[in-house]
Amino acid sequence: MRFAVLSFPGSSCDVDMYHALLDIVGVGAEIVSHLDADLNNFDAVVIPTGASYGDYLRPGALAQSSKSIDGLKAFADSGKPILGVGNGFQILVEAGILPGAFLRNKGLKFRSGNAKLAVQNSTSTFTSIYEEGQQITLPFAHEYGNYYVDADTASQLQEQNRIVFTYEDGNLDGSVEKIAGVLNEQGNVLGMMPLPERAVEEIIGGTDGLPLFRSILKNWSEKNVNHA
Amino acid sequence: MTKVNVYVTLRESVVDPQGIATQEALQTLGFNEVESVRIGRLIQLELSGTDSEVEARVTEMCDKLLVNKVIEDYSFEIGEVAGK
Amino acid sequence: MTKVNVYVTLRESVVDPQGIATQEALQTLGFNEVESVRIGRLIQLELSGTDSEVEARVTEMCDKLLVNKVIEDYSFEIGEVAGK
Amino acid sequence: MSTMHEPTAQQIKDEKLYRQMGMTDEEFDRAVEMIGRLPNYTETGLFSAMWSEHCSYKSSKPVLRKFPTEGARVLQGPGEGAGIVDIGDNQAAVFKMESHNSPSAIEPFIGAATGAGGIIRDVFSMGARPVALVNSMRFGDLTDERDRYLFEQAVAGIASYGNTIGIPTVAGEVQFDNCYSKRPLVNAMAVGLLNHEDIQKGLASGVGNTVLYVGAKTGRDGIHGATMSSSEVAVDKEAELPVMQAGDPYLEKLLMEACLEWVKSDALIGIQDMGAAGLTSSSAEMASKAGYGVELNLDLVPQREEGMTAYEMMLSESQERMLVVVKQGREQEIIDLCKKYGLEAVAIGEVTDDKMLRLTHKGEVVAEILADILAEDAPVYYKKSEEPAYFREFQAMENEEPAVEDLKETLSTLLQRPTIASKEWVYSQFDSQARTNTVVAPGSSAGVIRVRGTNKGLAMTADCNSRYIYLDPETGGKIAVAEAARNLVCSGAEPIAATDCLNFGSPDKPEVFWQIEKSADGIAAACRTLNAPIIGGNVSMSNEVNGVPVYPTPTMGLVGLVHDLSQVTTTSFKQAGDAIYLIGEAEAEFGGSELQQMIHGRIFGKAPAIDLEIEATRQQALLKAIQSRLVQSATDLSEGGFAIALCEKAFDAEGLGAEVTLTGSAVTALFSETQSRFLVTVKEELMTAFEAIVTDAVKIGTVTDQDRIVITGDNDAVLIDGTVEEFRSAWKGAIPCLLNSEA
Ligand SMILES: Nc1ncnc2c1ncn2[C@@H]1O[C@H](COP(=O)(O)OP(=O)(O)O)[C@@H](O)[C@H]1O
Ligand SMILES: [Mg+2]
Repeated sequence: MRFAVLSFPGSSCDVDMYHALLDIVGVGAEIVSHLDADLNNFDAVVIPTGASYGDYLRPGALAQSSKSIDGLKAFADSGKPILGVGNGFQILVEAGILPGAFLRNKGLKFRSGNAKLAVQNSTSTFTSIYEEGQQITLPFAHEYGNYYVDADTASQLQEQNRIVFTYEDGNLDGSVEKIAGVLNEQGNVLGMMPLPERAVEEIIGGTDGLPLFRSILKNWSEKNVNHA
Repeated sequence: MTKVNVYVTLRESVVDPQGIATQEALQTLGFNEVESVRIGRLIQLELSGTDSEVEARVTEMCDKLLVNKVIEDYSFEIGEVAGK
Repeated sequence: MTKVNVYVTLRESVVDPQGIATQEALQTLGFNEVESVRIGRLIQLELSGTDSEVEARVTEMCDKLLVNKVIEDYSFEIGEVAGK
Repeated sequence: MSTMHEPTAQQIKDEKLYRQMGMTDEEFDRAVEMIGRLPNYTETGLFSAMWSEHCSYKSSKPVLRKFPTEGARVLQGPGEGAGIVDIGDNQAAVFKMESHNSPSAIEPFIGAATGAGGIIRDVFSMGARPVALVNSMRFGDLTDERDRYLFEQAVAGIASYGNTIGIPTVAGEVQFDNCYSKRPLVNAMAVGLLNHEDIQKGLASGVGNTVLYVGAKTGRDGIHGATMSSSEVAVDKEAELPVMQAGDPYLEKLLMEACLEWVKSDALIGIQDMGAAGLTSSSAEMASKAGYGVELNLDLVPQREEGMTAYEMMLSESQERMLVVVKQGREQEIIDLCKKYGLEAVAIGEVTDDKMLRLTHKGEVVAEILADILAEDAPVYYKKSEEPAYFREFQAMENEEPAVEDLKETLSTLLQRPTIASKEWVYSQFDSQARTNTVVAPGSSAGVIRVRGTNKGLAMTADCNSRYIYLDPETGGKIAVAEAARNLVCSGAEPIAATDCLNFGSPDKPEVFWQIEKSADGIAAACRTLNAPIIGGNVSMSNEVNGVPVYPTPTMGLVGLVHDLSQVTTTSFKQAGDAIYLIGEAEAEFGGSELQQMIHGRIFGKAPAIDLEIEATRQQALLKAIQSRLVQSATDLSEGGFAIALCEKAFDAEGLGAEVTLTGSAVTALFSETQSRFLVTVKEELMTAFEAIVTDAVKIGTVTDQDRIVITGDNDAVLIDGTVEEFRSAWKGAIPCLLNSEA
């Protein structure tokens, strides 16, 4: 299975994702510049965190000027998995691939640390190895993690079981419904503010992020075996 | 060269954490008469084109990039504008 | 209740990295006519007081808290204001 | 055209206009003599910048000579953008610390942000990938609104720059004392990694080679920043302040990636960051170091504002700019590479053989001075030094134990002193895990990152207790180095090199100069004994408000090598049943202690004594025990003494507490700041092996699975008995409470 790590100018944590995928999860991975992004050759796309375009205007907004966004939308429509973490989530939201918008954290400050999360949906492509309701700890680092959707969208997300992760130790950022990660309607695009790639090795931040990548791999393998 | 001021404000239904914090800070400083503070963005553009072209183009820029309509509203003024 | 719009802009001599990045993005999107983008803040206040009181008080608020005069300039409008 | 409004060379001399640029009469005369004519306005500007304290170290040079700068691992000592030490496997660590005190006093967010930006540039312009940031800050005690503002904004500024560019902040320190009220110190350190063959130097060599300008356009901002940073800040003269420029971490990120790609190209000759005195210092230094000349056509300099004069362009301190020398004919390769990152690179000049820095503007030569004169021939001052009366008075005092009524209450209050309290409010604003190499994030003794692809790590820390240095600069200087080294050792790292940032008052005050000299003696001695050569640093003088100097604050940044990541050790207790050992005995040493300041509202007496030989022996023994994996947790005793260190070991260890017994006077045993002491825990089955290595360790108690800290003294007297939770919440809540903000 081959992952594209889609990198925009300023996406400083593309290497983090790359190493997590290649060295630890053990899948094919390539950092793909947004300029020459031909995503068709990949089985999954990950949009890493880091301040793309300096987080100027609104985090994730200026990436909309990149032509790779069209390719990304097409990739999403094709049903293959897309994962956006941190700034990658913000890019997906600004692109309209995921619903909602981001406001500043309720404390108005950039904050980093470890967030306790609950896995609310363990049936998705991204989370099938987790247990339903499982509590996990993942690092986070952001200033605009306060996820906003209007009330109708929020209840729609609930009904469709699209809220994948919620914050469990207090609502860190002020997100609607304590949302930390959310799926698109088809279920093949996940955006999340916590950073699973920072939790794939005991020595750096625990291993609670590993099942996420393994789920993607497992579900892809199963599909491909079936189709073969 | 035409100057345009784009005023971007948070939608009324959206809580403005920064505005609330600013209001509190103002009250601490003794400005108790302040009932509400909302913080938005002022985007100043300089561009070429006739006024009616500019109007259409700026609308397009706002819709495509400058404004996130999920949470923000906007309006703009062409020509002689406030805030210099 | 009086409404006041405070327009806070970066002083002219101060570079606006945010504006530059936004301008580049607009150009990439085909808005080549845009020559300059500067991004400032729009602070919307609602407060009580007569117009002349308000004028003095808002000036004080700007000087004390709302504006960082090392890098920013400001102006404001009282009453019927742009950007709603 | 606007050059016409500039004063003539004769006017500059007659009206002594050079004084406005910070030059003395003697310096001007020296300049005239060296070039054999009167300098014009632009040239006078070049002299004033290059001969400023910031660029020339004219007053501090004699002091800096005291420092040991050599060692088996040192690949590059002081003199380049950053120093370099070998870490084996063909790799090297590159680091330096720098101050941004004056700008931070004026506009703390921008000042702190651009401080971080500048030191990051220093590191990547050596060819190294910046991998971690460390900071050291000082503020007033947070009772004053301006000081709270300075603190909050400086932290936000560092956070904004580091977080945006994506380099983790893994360690730092903040201390609070009213001597820094309205005159904060903001020092930033960056650490990078490179392979030996990628080392770059700021050299402009090879006649005909091209000088490229890369990065942000030049504006009128920060003109005379270099001279400003060596002068006292007038806090209330807002109108007259120079224009400050916000940093652009996004642009710097692009510059950094481009730069790290150039260094792989053999078209590249040299790189230098345009830091203080911008284009002037970068061009003059690159030419002088290489033994060549440089000729620049200022018409070609990318300019942000209209009608800029040669003087303004040369002295501008616009951020995020670099000067790059490339082989003639191969400019395009570098220019194309820049384009890939959306950066503008422009050829603005070439290398010459006549050793001159020659500037042309609008078809005329506007400056022509030997680069060496600018870069090397600033006067050196041997400032007057005088032992202050306060020192004699303090030295004559006997060590006395302060009277304390309620030990537990005192411990609680100490835990809430901002200098001792948890700094989580600060470091939670920093992304400490970007690049996924952070093994120990802020909160332990030192920050540790792994060196990817190896089993090694780098540990880093910044330390300086300026109260001790004020009381006794030589002793305090030794302690600053020793404390930093202890923090590394406690993390499982061998100290390998140091950088410093010497923050002092005005060197023209003989008493201040005495502090500088004496603390340098202490630092030099400790660096020698503890094998930490100084490979670079920075001097910041005239940190004064209303003529009163801040406490002498020579911050030490140390880097250590973790030979094997499995040896990394942290502060926190690990397991109930582990034995708690104390290394080193307490004396009644309270001069400059947190307890003394708390009780008396001032400091006096002797600083705690330090014997460097004992220090070295204990550090080596403890490091050996840690490397032999005999130690579960380790921490040194610093501000607040034993009781604080014990509590800190429990705060992050969920569900663990401690029971210990101390001997001797309770106040001394609990709160004295006697040096060279450590608190470690050891698994029961490893006690014998541990004791064989660390022979002066004394077992004082055990880690428990109770949420309690119980300290008993002689005759089973209970000195302290409280829940970890009550102490923790006092410690964690203190700074947010002072700032009236959420944690
Ligand atoms: N400004 C800061 N930036 C990052 N980390 C900090 C900062 N201030 C304190 N810390 C972290 O908080 C912890 C405690 O700091 P300090 O009390 O200075 O430790 P020590 O006494 O061991 O030197 C350390 O891990 C340190 O790195
Ligand atoms: Mg310390």
